[in-house]
Amino acid sequence: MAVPLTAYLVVAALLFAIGVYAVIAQRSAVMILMGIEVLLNAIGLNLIAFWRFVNPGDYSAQIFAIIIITVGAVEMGIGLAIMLLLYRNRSSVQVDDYAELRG
Amino acid sequence: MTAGIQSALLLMVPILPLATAGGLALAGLFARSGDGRLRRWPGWVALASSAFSLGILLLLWGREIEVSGEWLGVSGLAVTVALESTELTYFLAVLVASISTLVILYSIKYMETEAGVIRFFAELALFVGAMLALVLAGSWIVLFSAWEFVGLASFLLIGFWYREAASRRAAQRAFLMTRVADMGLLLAWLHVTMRLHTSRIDAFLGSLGTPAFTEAELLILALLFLLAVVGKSAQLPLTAWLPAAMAGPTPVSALIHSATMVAAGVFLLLRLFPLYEASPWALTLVLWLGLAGAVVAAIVATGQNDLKRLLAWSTISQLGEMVFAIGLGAPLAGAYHLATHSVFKSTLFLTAGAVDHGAGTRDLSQLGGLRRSMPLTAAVFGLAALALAGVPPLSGFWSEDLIVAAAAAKHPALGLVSVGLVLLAGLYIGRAGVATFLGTRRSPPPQEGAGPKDPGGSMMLAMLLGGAAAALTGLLLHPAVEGLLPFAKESGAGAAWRIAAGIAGLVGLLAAWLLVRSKGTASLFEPLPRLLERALEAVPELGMRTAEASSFPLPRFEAALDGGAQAARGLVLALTGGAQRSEAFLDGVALAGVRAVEGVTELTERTESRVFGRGGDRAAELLSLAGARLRPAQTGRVYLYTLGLFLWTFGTAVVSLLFWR
Amino acid sequence: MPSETASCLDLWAIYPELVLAGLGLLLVPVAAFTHGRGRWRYLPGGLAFTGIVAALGLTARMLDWESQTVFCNTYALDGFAHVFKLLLLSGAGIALLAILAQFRGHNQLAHAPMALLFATLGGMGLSSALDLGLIVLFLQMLSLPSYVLVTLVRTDRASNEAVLKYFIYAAAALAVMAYGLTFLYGMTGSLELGSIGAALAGDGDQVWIVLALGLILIGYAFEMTLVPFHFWAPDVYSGAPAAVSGFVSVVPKIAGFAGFLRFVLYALPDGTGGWPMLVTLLAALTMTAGNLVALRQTHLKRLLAYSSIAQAGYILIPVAVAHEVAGAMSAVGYYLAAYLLMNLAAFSVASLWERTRGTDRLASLAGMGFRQPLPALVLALALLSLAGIPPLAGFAGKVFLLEVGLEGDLTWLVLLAAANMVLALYYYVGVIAKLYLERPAPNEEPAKAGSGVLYVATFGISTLGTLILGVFPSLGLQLTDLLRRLV
Amino acid sequence: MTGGEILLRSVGVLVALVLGATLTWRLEPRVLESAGVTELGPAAGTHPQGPIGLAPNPDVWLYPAGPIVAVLGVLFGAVVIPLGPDLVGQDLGIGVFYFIVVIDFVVLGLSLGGWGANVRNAAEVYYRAVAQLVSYVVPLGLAYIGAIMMAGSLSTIAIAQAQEGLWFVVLQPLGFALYLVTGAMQAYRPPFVEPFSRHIEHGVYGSSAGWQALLWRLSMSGVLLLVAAMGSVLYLGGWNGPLLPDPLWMILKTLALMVLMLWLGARFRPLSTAEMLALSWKVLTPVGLANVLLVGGLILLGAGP
Amino acid sequence: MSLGEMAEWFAFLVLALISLAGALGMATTMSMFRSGIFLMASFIGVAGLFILLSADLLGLLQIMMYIGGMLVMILFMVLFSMDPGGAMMADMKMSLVERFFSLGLSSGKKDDGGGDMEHGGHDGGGMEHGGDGGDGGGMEHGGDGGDGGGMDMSMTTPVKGWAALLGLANGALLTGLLLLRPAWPESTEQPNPDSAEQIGNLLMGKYMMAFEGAGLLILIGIFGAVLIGRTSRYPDDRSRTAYVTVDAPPPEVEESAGDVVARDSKEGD
Amino acid sequence: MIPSAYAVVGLLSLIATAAALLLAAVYHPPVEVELRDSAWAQYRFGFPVYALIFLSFDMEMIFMYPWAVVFANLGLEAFLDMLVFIAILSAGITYAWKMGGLEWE
Repeated sequence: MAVPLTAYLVVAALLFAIGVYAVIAQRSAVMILMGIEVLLNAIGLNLIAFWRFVNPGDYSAQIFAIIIITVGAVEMGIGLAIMLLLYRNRSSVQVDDYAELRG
Repeated sequence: MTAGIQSALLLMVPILPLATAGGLALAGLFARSGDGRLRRWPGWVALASSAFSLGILLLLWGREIEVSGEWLGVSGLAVTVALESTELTYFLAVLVASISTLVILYSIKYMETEAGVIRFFAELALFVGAMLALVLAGSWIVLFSAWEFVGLASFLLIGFWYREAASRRAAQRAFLMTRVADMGLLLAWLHVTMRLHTSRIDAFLGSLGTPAFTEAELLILALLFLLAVVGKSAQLPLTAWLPAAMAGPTPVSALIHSATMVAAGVFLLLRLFPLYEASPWALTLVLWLGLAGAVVAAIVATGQNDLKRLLAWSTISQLGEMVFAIGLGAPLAGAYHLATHSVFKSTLFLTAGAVDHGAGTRDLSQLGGLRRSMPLTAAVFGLAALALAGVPPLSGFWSEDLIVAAAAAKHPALGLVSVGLVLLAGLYIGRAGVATFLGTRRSPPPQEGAGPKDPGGSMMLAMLLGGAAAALTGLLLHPAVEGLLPFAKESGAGAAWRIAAGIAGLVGLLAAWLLVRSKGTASLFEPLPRLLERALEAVPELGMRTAEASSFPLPRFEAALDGGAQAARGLVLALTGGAQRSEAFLDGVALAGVRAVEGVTELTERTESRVFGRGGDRAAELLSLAGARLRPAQTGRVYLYTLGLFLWTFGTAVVSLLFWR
Repeated sequence: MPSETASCLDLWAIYPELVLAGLGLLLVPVAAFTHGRGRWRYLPGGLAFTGIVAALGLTARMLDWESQTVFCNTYALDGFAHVFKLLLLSGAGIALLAILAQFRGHNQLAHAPMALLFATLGGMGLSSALDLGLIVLFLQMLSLPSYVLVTLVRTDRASNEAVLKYFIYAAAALAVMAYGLTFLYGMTGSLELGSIGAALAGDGDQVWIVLALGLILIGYAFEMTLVPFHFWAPDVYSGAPAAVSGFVSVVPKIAGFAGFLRFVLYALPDGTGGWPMLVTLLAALTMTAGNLVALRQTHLKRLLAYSSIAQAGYILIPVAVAHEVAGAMSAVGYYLAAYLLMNLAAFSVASLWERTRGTDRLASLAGMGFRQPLPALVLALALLSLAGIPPLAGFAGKVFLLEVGLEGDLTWLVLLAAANMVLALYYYVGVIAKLYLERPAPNEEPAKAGSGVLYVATFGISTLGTLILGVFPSLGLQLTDLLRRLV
Repeated sequence: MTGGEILLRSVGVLVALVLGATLTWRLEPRVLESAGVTELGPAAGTHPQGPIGLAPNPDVWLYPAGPIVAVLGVLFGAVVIPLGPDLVGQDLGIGVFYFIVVIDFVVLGLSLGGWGANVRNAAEVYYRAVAQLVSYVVPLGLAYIGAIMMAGSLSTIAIAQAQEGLWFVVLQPLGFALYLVTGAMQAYRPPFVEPFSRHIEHGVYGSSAGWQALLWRLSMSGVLLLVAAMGSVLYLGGWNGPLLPDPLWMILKTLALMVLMLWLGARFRPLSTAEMLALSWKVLTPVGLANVLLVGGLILLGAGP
Repeated sequence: MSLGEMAEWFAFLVLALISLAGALGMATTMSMFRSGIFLMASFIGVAGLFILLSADLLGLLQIMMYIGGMLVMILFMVLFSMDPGGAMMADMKMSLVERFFSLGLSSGKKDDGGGDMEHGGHDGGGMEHGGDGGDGGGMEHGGDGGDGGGMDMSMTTPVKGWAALLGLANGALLTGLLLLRPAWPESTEQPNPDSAEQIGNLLMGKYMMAFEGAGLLILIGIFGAVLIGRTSRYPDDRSRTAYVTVDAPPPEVEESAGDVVARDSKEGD
Repeated sequence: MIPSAYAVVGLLSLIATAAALLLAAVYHPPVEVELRDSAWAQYRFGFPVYALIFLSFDMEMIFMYPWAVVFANLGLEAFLDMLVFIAILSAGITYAWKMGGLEWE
């Protein structure tokens, strides 16, 4: 393996950072959901990189990665359903339109 | 009587009223109030339960009984539930039971026109049961639970007239302020239990001689317990709730705020006296705390115009005296005074209630001349007042005598102060009595035709019993008291002190009579009483408002200095000009008073507007201000929530760098 | 270590979970068929309740089983797991009754039970899972159905907002947590908590352990509603239907504690990474902030939300010393049991109020003690228990917590907790005073007819439980003492 | 593998695809027209059409990317189609899975090109193509799974080899039928031609010209070819057959399957998107699940290799 | 460095670039559609990295999941967004990154001037899209003079600056730690090439629980999505007949009787 | 080795695509152009619930591939697993169907 583990981890860390930005800075709930998917993606990359370099004999990490992808998919399904409901009720999925509960 | 029957009987003592409370509460769910014929039965039921408890206690005279069972025992920790009837606890239980019986008897008549009688008596019975459990408690867990229940019942009772805002506020305040102090008790007993792995109180007392606890630990424990005492017995600085609690019905005041609940603090001190003996620092603190409380409250009492508030401050003062006595190392005197005070003070409250009922007001400036229309009430009041003033041979004399003796033995100055306290007691109670019953009526009766008259029925009966007790307890008990209580008798002081104490009360009464005759019901030591009262009420907010408070003294000092100068001028004039100039002297004194009052008025106004104007409970206000500062953090904007979340991740990463090595 | 063979299929070990899963699976089509069909809508609820009771029975039967791991070391079968499962199941059962009561006659009545079942299943899994993958899976299984429950009233503005916030916050928290978990894997090459702990205890790299701990904590702290990860909780609790808030405030929180304890005790044994200190700080922060903010609330559900945040702070005291004080675990368990009962009692009263009055404003509670004595009594008892007044369960629970704290030398935290308990009394007593010491609004219509048998059952179970647990704590303690049995 | 060999193979794949696509392009309209179909679908690209519609502001990144991505998908897919035991672009261990994944690039391409064009008719393609994706992926996957279960492998070569004795179509007629229907969906062939409907001016065709149009046609013909080829690998035994050489068998089967699909599709009126979705979720998916069960049962009983 | 290693580095760099640029593009472009496509690109890039790490099944699985997922997600984004193509936003002032990822988007006004869509509120290019400084403010789009269209069109929250800062800080710190303090015990073992079978065996064996649990999780997903997302009888539907735009918001959803529990409106205080 | 196999695939396809592009680039037929309105706007589509359950189903399918590979080796145990799995899938479909999720809006 010519490319070291650290290189992959750095890519994952940068993905994570971008996800952080998207989750906080995006106004539309769908975009926030995308940001969360980026975060999950960073996790997957981290996992697979560790798997390949630390313990490639045991495929358990790939199961973990599959679980992460599943989590992402299901979150996407439920999240979009929630947003659809919100949109049907209030014609908006901008998160700052939903700030009545506070204090 | 076998041991089993004895235990069962002892258990019955607190359980009987508690069960009655439960039954009445259930009945209250179904019975609707307003049925005239059935109005009185709850009272009789409650009376019966209380009387039964008293009867059982009397049946158990002179027996040391203990009931205990393991509540839970896990991982080396044995938490037991225990009741025990030893000398001290038996003595107090009898006291509590008898006063309760008296007060319930009184309430049957007193409350007959009120709505919600069932609720009232259920709460009263709950209180009595909890109080009995409290004094009989043999383990911390029972003690604490009963302690809390007493607080809860008093919360309900003070708030009985829940439709009045003052009542509600007073109830909440009483509960909360006493509960603040309870935390001291909780922490202390938790610590003890954790250390000894048992929750028996006598195990703790027994361990005091052993090295189970270090000296510092003992001091901390003593202070924690003292915190509980201060809260429950309304000692400095947590006095504010007691006068406010007078918003409740009079029997409640009589029961809770004179004889029983507030005495629980003193009881705790007595129960744990060995701890304080083992921790001299704490004992000294107890002494000074009690003394300060007694003096301050007595002074405040002289300025009160509301009869019940006056009695409330008097109670604080008397409790202070008890604490003082214990601080002196004379628990016998304290305990004795606790007993006599319970009797005469509850009698005083009962008569105050009768006055309120009869005359429709408790304001001293509107009362007067009631001796003609309410002769029996006046007589009972007089008897109890004389007892309070320590006039021999009434009950108060015997116990106050002991206190004075103990104080004098400690230091003559302390003796003087305690004599002064008796004097003050005579002064304020005399003022109250004179203003209420002597002279002429200052304001017309509320309704034509229905002038004030002595109450009838159970109220009168209870008052008469109380009066008799107030007169006789001391006399009857005095020979037996040393046998009844587990404390050694203190070395007596000289006869001079005893005589001084006996005379001081009379002097106070006389002075009060003279003063009321000449000046009416004007407050005596103004501005001091009102100032002190305000200050004490402000205590919970002291920390927050120190800065503001620091600006207060200025105008007051100016005014007082100004008035003082006038007085001095008058004095000089009086001394030089003879009798005819004495008028000018009095003018000067009056002017000084006026100036001081002006200053204080300004001060209190500012205090009112700045400190109390916000309404609500002060301490809660202070804390909820902090809450209000925190609330904006909950912005409702989800992007800020996630921002916070990721700030944490960043923070974690930064913190992890600290572990770099 | 057994390898990937058929021996991993230890189905006997998960009968309670199987019952719930099977029932949930069955209920999904059943709910669809009973949707909008009058009385048939009760069928899923009834089945689910039966299932929960059956699972309770099955779990109780396992209590004295030997501690062991099943499914090739990925799933623990020990006292810790059993006790937490019992707690979760009882919480779910009571909450189910409350939800059914609140949604009586509502179409969603048919669908709520299985969401609840699945969430409970997630919680149960979390209390047993020993594998990082399973932990993430079960955490998600806990959250997803909760979203569904929160938005049961689909057209409600507050519910909509609540579910949006809940979703975003939960998803972000889970993602961050999983990111942290990957580093644990990277450091040890294993997904099993036990081997991670073994590898980290000796010479783990402190920097990465601390970093991973900080990230992982978020996922659990979010479920436990610890400050500063509590932001979602007040909004969600006040936006969701009250009965659902009761569920969300109990089951995920208990599961969070179960998961967190299992995680730190296994993967970071003996306080590796300094988690006890971190937990101590969070405890102080949580109880103080929760109580302070609760003082200023004007709505019952929101007040209860902050109160439950503060309660989580108290429970953290024994968690912080769980690795060194013997009685800590049973204190956690006991308090959680007490919390479960009293919180559900309070929320189900709020639910009744929401159903009959359509509001949870504190002002609307004035005089409730005279108009509706039973619910008012239940609420008062629950609040007194939360405040720690003897002889209710909350009192005994607090005693154990403080005692454990003292034993673990966390005196300052215990003092702070005591101060907080006093502080908390202000708002609890404020509500009780409203119930009993204030007159009802003058022009208020009389209360609607009886609260219904489901509500009475909810009230009865939770209140009696609070009383019994408080008066006879040894019953609870004997059970929660089993928490110390870890594989 | 040397660079030369890779080059050779790539040329091979390209040539095979272009030839096949051209053949398809010629063949398809005739089959359809002979069956009397009016909605030609992607085959409409062979007919002259009116002026193309362009927006003033297409997305300059996405619009041209569309056909390239689609062609890329087809080329990626073509790599794993075996013409013989050794005659394959590259045998990946998980070839079938790879194929089903990369063919989705065609949908992606359609979406990019359609949306990027910023014209009503083209943008509509995006919605319809996604609806088609939503319809076919699950039942198509289920149809694949039947064959995978029997072969016990995801490799195209292994699957074809597993059918040396008996073609899977015999054991799994239900699966084969499922494949025929879902394959037509995947290839946008009748009766599932909504994304290329006349009402929207043949979708992306109506807004692309020049090299883009050419690539669209290449990819759309290629996708039909690949679907048919994969069908013959999965169910018709791939290159297996008596007498004739392997590649010829494969080509014959592919063409036959293609004609069969087109001919069958021509029997039905074009389905609307709604009908297609309902068909897929209410009929095909349950059938697919039943098929998986059936195949599982068969394997347990010892059928298959 | 051998040819193989160079190829590996090359592939890694290209794929990493795709992943990162895709993610960045997702977060910054003005076009909702592009946003989804960029994210898909990012996922495909990461999938490529997976394959480079020998986890081919997982990589392909990721591609399959996210092509479908993202295309569907874009459907919803287009539904929810005022300006899914980014044509209007493209005229706003943007930061450098945003401008780069929004290249080639325009409203097309300069060409035809035939004002097909009039969106009020932007007079003379006064719209400013976000401030890229750390001030966290500057979200005034269109001012208050807009008529109906004067609503806040911004795609980002007021804390965008902080978000960028925080993202950068997080990324930098993590990167630094990863570079300077590797704590990973690397092994030289080679993975088994038949990943499908390995994963299948694990799923059937050790991770049975995860397998069925994930199945249940997905069932919850379906159940929740249907329960939350289902319609309650739209009065009618225009999307088939008028197949392009629906400017007005969809009509209020009527819930069936008894579907509403009365609630009070929360007043914030 | 897995990466190298895919490297071959990638190279193959890229070369082929490049060739295809080159081929196409020389193709320049005459074009008639009509200018249309911009089409980017909010758009309501008729299959939101289909799309949502598709997301979940897609994931479910992914679990089936590795399972299908090992099915023949494991036999009955795998069959039971699959039964459970198919039950889960069917429950999902039934639910969606009965609840009106499988309808065009």
